[in-house]
Amino acid sequence: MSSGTAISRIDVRYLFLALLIVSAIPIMSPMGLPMVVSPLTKKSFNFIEGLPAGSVVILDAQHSTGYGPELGTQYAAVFKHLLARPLKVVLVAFGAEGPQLYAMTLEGSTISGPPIDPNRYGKKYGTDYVWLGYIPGTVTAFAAFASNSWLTKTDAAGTALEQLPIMQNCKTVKDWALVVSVSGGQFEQMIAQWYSAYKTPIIFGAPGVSAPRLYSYIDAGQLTGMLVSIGGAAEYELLLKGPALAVSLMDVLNLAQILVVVAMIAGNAIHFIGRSKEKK
Amino acid sequence: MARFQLRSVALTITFVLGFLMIVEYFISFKSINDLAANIRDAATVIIGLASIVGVGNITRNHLRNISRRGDNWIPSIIMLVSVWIPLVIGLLGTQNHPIYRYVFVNLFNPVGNAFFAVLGFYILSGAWRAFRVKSLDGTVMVLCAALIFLKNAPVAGYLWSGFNDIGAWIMNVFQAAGYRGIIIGVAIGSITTGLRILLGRETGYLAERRGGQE
Amino acid sequence: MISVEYVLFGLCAVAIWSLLYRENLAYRIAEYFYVGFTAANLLVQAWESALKIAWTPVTKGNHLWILPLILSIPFVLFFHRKTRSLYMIPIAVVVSVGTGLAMRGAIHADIVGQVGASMKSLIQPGPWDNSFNTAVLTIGSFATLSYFLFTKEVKGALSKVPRVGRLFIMAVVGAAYANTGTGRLANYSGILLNLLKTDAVYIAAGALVVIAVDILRRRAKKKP
Amino acid sequence: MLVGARMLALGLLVVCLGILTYMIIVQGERKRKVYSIRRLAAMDACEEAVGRAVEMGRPIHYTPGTAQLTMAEAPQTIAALSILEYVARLAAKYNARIITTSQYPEVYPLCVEVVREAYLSSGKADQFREEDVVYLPQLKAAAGLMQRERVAANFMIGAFWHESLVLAEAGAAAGAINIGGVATMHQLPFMVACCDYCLIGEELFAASAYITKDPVATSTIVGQDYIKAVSLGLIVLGTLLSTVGMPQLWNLFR
Repeated sequence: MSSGTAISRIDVRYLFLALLIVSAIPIMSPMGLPMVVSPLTKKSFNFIEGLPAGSVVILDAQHSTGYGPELGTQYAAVFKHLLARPLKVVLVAFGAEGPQLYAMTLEGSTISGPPIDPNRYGKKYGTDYVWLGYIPGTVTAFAAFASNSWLTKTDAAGTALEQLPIMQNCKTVKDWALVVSVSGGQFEQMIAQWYSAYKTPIIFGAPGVSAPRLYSYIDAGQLTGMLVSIGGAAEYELLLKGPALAVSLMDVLNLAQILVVVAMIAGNAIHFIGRSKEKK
Repeated sequence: MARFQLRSVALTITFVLGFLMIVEYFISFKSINDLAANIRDAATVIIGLASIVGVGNITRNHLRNISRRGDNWIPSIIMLVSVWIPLVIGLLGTQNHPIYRYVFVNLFNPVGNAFFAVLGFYILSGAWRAFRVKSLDGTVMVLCAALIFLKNAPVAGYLWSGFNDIGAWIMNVFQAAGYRGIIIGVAIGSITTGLRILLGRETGYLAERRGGQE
Repeated sequence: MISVEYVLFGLCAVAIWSLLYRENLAYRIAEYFYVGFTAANLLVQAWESALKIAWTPVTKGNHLWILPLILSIPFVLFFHRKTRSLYMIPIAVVVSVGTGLAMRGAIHADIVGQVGASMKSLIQPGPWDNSFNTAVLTIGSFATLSYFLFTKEVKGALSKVPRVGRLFIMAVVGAAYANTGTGRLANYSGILLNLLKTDAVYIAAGALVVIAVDILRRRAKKKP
Repeated sequence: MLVGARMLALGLLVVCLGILTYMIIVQGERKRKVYSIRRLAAMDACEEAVGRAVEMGRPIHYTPGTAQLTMAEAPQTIAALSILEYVARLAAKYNARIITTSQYPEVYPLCVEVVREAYLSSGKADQFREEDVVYLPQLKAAAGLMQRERVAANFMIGAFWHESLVLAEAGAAAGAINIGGVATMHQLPFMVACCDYCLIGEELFAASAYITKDPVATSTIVGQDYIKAVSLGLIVLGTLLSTVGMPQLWNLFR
């Protein structure tokens, strides 16, 4: 698998330049290339659509800024959907960067898209949604938060949970209708702590690296749904009828991935043409 | 020989604690489970404080470089500054000191994320340089890669839905089979090497002197 | 009003990406800062967790927790020739924990879990492809594992099995390369978006000009 | 007191450890039997790579990966350090300069000692340069180091995360021959595709026995093969039983 001679004469930096140009075009002027919504994304969307009014949904920001828009857009898309429906949203973070990600999502950022204003959806803090902040401890925290959802005693701003009407309906895992966790890891542990132990439905927002191993949990019914990488977020934005950051980045990804395939084919072509010339 | 005795002590510790970690997993006996958890916590502390060696190594190498006016002696100054100023601020205050946070969020994170994003370029150059259809092996690799890239590019799936089906089959069946075989192999290798370590038969990491063996 | 944060972001991103053109002073400064700050950050975090995990119990009368702190002293002594070998003791503690975890994880999650997953009935209900896929999974796992037999050469009718196993390995390589590649490209496009759509764009434009000038200068030097 | 759900794993572990201990103590240490191991191209390429570096007058880069020693990937790092010893001896023998980088501070002293011992036992203690064993808390940064030093050979053997592709492509850009070795599944594609030679998965653990031809080490590889044979047998037996409608064995594993 070593580099051939013909191909090594071509400077790989031209390729880098090509990638920059190909991906800069759709950023400057979005093209809106078509896409098909996958059944998996549709399944997650429909599950949330089907939740009865007043159901409590836990939304966990466990990812990190390092994943960039891959997971940031998923978090924003699901948050918007939950706000648009008559649901009670309890926001937590089992990852240390959660507070930063939550703030970025509300204010709008280059990894989560335009700002989200819960007031615009007619949602009131403390009644319809609440932000509990970062709960350290990963696996231990999953278990502890399930048996006692008042673990933090106050919300992130320091208000006692007794004073928040929404928390009266959310005391243990038995009150949860769904957990949505956008995360870069700890998937198996979450399934063990929440699904295996209490049969709570779970939807994951997962990066492309981790998704392949999670499909088997969906087949087994241990996982209700999953958004995969930025494509999952883009499809979700389409289902919400509000294309945002993920959809516009999909243009870039479309072109960039086709460029990679073209490079693969061209690399082979040049290699073999070069070799046949050398033989002559 | 002091070094020899030290090695024996080290190997005894490895044997006892290693087997404790294994046995603990299979029994539920509170005092032993707690002991193992405490040892894991203690190991986290020890491994963290090993950073002292790291900071020492950086400081010594770059001080030496600066005093010799060696290559890169100006960046060496930047290295020392980047280690010691945050270190002093962080140790005297905390990680939440405003200057520390500012540097972390506005310089450290962007550099890290940009470094990570370099992978995007390398995915392209790797595909260009290394994916050859020279043999049957290479052909399988290239086909799988190309078909998955096309599956993940929605526009391809829009043009021909077959890309989605073939891609899904490769992910869920074809590569999953190979994945499983490799995982089992790695697990067996881990157990073997692990046992050699615990029994003191794998001591290369303790820089065992093997004489003139070639 | 230009945002200082985005200009800083632009400087950092451009400095790192400039490595793709060639190694240069800007990249080197960014790299040295990155490495240096990481080293400091690791020690700061380790210090805070050492205080929390070990020192707090000591102050509360649980004196055994002084042990991990004492065991860490050899790291300070590593730079002296006579006391260097003491590092073996803390390393032994650390290695034993990692090795124990590796062995128990390997047997349970990997061997029991994956061998068990390869024992499904070859006749599956539903359309024919269910049975076909199960067969591919089982045969593929078997063939791949047999590729890793090191000491016995497989002979006779079965000699092709490890060869087939290698094909399955190459399928993993290709498919996982692409699947991870998608995520990496998403990440890259996020950074590029930041570079082009914020005030960082001035830095990016400046960098392109510098690189262009550098290319022309090198060309001019080469010609005569 | 025993955890019920983990009994099968315990049983299998006892069988594995039994086979391996027998191979180590009886075959390896008492009988000193040396078994032959199938060819590992990546290990055969080590000498060539070092030779190339000497010819070009450029250094070698070696990194034992980015696993912490408390992690479940620790055995991979330890296996990588054994290979480091071999490569460092080759470097000492042919007077090539070897730069070793390690991401975690607890691995750094191990690298120093392993490389020092290699030079010492080759009778070239005076040529050992401690500053060439570098603590690099962000291993990605070795990309710059390799281009600055224009390395001729790049060894990346151990457990890796996302750095693998950065190192492999940066090595290629510096014109180095890449020799990889990885058992972390998620990085396998990048190492296999982008390296000139690569130890795949379990080969990483067999490599040190392959080079040293030490009786204890080769005997454990045989033991390893016996365990694989048992696993293969279980797969066949379980599948046959399930297919003929007796899924008891399969259920046991679930």
